[in-house]
Amino acid sequence: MKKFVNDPANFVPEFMKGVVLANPDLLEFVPEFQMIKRKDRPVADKVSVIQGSGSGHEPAHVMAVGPGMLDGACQGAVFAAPPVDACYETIKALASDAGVLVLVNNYQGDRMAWETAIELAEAEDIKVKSFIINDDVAVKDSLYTVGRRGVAGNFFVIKACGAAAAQGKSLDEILAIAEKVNNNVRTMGVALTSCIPPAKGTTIFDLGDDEMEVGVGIHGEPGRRREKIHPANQIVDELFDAVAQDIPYKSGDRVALMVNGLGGTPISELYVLYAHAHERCEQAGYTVVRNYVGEYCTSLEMAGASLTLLKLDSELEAYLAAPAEVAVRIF
Amino acid sequence: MKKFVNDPANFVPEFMKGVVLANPDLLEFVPEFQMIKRKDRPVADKVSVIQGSGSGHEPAHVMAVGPGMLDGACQGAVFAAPPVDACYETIKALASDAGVLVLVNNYQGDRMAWETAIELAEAEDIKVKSFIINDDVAVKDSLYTVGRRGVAGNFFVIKACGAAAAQGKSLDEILAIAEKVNNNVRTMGVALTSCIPPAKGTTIFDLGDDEMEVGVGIHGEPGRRREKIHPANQIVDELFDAVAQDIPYKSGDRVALMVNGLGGTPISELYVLYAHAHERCEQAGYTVVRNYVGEYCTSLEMAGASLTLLKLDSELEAYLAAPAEVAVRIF
Amino acid sequence: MADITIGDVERAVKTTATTVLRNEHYFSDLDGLAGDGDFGTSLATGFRVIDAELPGIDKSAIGAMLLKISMLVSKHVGGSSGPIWGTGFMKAAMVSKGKETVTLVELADMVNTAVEGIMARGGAQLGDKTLLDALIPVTEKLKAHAAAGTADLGLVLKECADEAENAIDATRGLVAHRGRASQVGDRSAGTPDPGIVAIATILQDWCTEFGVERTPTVPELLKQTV
Amino acid sequence: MADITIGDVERAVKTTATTVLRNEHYFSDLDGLAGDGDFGTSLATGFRVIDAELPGIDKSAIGAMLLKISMLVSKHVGGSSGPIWGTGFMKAAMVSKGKETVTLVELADMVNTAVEGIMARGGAQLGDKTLLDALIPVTEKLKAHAAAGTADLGLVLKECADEAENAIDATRGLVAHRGRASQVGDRSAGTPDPGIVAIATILQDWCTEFGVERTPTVPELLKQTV
Ligand SMILES: Nc1ncnc2c1ncn2[C@@H]1O[C@H](COP(=O)(O)OP(=O)(O)O)[C@@H](O)[C@H]1O
Ligand SMILES: Nc1ncnc2c1ncn2[C@@H]1O[C@H](COP(=O)(O)OP(=O)(O)O)[C@@H](O)[C@H]1O
Ligand SMILES: [Mg+2]
Ligand SMILES: [Mg+2]
Ligand SMILES: [Mg+2]
Ligand SMILES: [Mg+2]
Repeated sequence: MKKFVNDPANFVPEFMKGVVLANPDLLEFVPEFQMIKRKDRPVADKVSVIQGSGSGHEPAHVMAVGPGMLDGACQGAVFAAPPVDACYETIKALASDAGVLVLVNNYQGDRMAWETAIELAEAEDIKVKSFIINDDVAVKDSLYTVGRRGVAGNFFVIKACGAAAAQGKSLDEILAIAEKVNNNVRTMGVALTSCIPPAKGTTIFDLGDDEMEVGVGIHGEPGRRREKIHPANQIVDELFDAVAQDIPYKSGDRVALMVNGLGGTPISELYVLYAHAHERCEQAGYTVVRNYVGEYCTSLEMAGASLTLLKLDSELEAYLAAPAEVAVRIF
Repeated sequence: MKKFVNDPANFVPEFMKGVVLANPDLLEFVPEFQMIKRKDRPVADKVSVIQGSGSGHEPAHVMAVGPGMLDGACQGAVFAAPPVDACYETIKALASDAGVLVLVNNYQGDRMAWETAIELAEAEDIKVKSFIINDDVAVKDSLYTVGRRGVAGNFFVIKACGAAAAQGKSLDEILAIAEKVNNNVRTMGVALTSCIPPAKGTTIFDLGDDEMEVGVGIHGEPGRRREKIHPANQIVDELFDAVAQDIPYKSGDRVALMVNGLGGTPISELYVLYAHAHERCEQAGYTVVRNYVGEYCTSLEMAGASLTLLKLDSELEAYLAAPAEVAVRIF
Repeated sequence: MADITIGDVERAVKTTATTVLRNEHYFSDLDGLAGDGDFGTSLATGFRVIDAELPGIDKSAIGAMLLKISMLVSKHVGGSSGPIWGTGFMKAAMVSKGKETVTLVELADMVNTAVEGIMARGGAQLGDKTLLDALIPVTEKLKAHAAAGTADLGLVLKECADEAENAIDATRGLVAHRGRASQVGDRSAGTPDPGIVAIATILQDWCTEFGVERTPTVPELLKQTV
Repeated sequence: MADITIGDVERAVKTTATTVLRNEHYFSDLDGLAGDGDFGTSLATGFRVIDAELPGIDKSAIGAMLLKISMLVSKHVGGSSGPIWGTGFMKAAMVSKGKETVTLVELADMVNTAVEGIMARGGAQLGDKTLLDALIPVTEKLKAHAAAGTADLGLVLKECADEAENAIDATRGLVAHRGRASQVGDRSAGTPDPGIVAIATILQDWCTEFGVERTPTVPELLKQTV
């Protein structure tokens, strides 16, 4: 296991400590519940936007706390939804008169933990609603499953809801924005390697030296199929077609285009993918109004990438353009 | 070779194309010389700050072009200094009455290419000076070698010089700032894995499953020694001691602290390192005024990290705090 | 017919903790086949605390003890397992409130209430390839013995363990319809569900703990290192 | 004594291109031992263009041809090799300006001027473990034959190739003092310098091309696949 870790059991609280030491003015850390929150939130007249999920997807979710983004987030162990108590305490810590919006990625564990926590919070008259994000087109949606997974599209839901909350929108208005983003965002990813959860110490799956997993989940879940590695542009074509045909997007659409690294892929390779994805948008008649190339939702050190398209309207464009700040910065 | 590439020979121009497609308003791409420049530079009364080195270190160097940072940069193949012509054309493209400052990382290839290019430019009466950055403490400086390598400290030199140039400082003033930063910045890195240059198709070196290379170079050059992997905090101690004792920094110093990922290390692990590095600063009596956790100078997909300390004064603090923008963004 | 005492329940909980801690890596590996490889660690994190705190827990009644255990699960167990196991313990606690012993009929009611709570929480049914595919047949077996007034609790335990173990092979070929494994489509077919394996292993270890002879046959139970 | 014609120089350049392209990966692998593994690719990128453009290049004089080659190197070769090889060709071009043939004395002057240019450009000396450790003895040998008026150019070439090949073993144990390899401290000792290997290989291939019999002995030259 080639990792920077001390005791693997302390991996998550240790990196959270680093995040808060790096952002002393902005953030506050509650180790007992593996929660990070803005120091200056909650405030009574603003909706708090929160989230909580397994760790290992950094900068999602706790590193996405900041002005114009999340007000607080808790996390479980690597790839495990947070315990119910952590979710409940996060709601309580960010409770405001305007209400709390919980953005939940569509995994059984996250859903159950938050549902339970919300029941507990509502019993204490806290105003709280939740929204389920499910942008991954890799696995067909079906009545007989938990449904599509929530992956990198989560960033756009947070960004838009965070901007709306900062502008003082109501809980119901922000819920409608979450729904609009989620209805218009689609993602699919591909893995070239597995990752190694520190506590497990071994890979989650094993790919041959010339294989890739198309439609991989951000926890290393199998995707649509395993294939021989293709040239970068062909991989983009496969992801792009799957994503673009899902809604489907139409010529004339204004879109945001994201190429998200899964953790172990260098930024140079992400821009190789971006170049072709951008060309594919142009060929399809979509105008790329905003673009995002980097790491937004990862799977530890997994080599791989996902492609996300979000169809925009003027409201969403404005929310994406609004100022925001997160725990991870360049300058 | 598990990478997103098409023809390896086109890897560098393809990712540069992606960078410029992602920043259409800000940047302009000259494929013939693998150069990227700000569209709105040069201007006559501002010094242009430029750089050019091997590629494979992204976001250094071409992705560091933007307001308050570099005005232009060219790059060679992966890990190879740019050809002389590319350097010469980059100077010419950014030539301004106020002058051009070339920030050169201390590698023989970069130095020779820029020296030759500067001679050619001076013959055409272009006002141009260069400065050599050498912050890597891994290998002892000596009269009998090319000297210390330039690594992640480069970011701070660019940031300070870019800010000074934006404020209209003269070429000599900016040169003095570069020197001040370089005199006060020190770095050392460690690799857990090698990287694979696309054109080579194989690793540059091979480490055992339980080994790390302490003091590695950003091109995979051997470092101080090869050791068994240690717990994260012990690795930080080793890097911190090497860096802190080099100048040496003193209790009461105000510092910028950077934990830089080498490309394949997830951000969560970087924050584990940061947490302990921050504690070490506190124990030593250094106040961490600014911190940087992320990827600033990488080695393709190498798993590893470097630690950089920069001793600040009020002038440098102000330059680091000045607004800036680069080709890679979060929002 | 002998009642089940709070001491029996405590021994069962203690044995469960031992089972979970011993199989931490194995359960995670099983979860890695079609899930995300955290099942063993998530359970072990909670049961490590339960194991440590069990001696000091309020043992005035079975309900009080199980409620405290459910609270420890809610605080320390993440993943789907947190709400599922937390709900299970909490529901069982509600129908054993104030009781120092329970009859087989009451035990069947506790397990049945727990199973109904888990179904309500996660929306899974029999055949969705979750631990309910082990727990539901176990409940049915318990109810049948309770109705028949079976006196030999050892026999009851053995037959419950049989039901749980049978569920491993019976569901192996199914496609998961709930949990993370359901999000990988057909690719969950052919792998055992780790939750079902865990239930079967726990019941097998209860047999050993309570001196009930039983030899497992399914590879997942045989291959465990003790 | 026969002069060296522009045709000879063209053949030598063409052969050099073939050598460099054939050894692209091998030279990079050698550079990976103590350097950064790009030497072969950097040279090959330039010589691929030179190879393609050679037929069309201005061949009115040796100097004009070499100047054009130096320009192609400056445009296409990155790394340290760009300035080093570019300077070498440029300096050799300056002293062969307007000449369609050169004598051995003039050839020795061309090589000597190139070597001095490379030393000025990169600051390396004999013994710093760079390609100069091959080129300087070759130059000395050339000068000696020129002074002695040796008529057998094949013998001169063979002895130059001997000098270059000897440099591989003579410098193997040294610590590099210039180039990237100098930045790894003592760890460059024990590995051959790729630049020296390249010069020795080129001279060996010139021997073959010009029909001079010579058998290499150093492993780096023997192990090359043709
Ligand atoms: N809706 C559900 N109802 C009951 N049991 C479930 C449900 N979803 C999953 N499980 C059980 O939980 C186990 C996985 O637990 P765990 O790994 O903690 O969850 P996660 O999928 O969140 O990582 C599965 O093997 C299955 O038996
Ligand atoms: N200062 C120098 N003078 C002459 N030759 C040099 C010098 N530095 C390096 N070399 C030669 O160049 C070779 C390395 O070339 P290359 O790999 O292109 O350079 P880089 O170190 O920039 O990657 C070395 O093997 C050495 O023979
Ligand atoms: Mg999980
Ligand atoms: Mg190089
Ligand atoms: Mg799981
Ligand atoms: Mg090299």
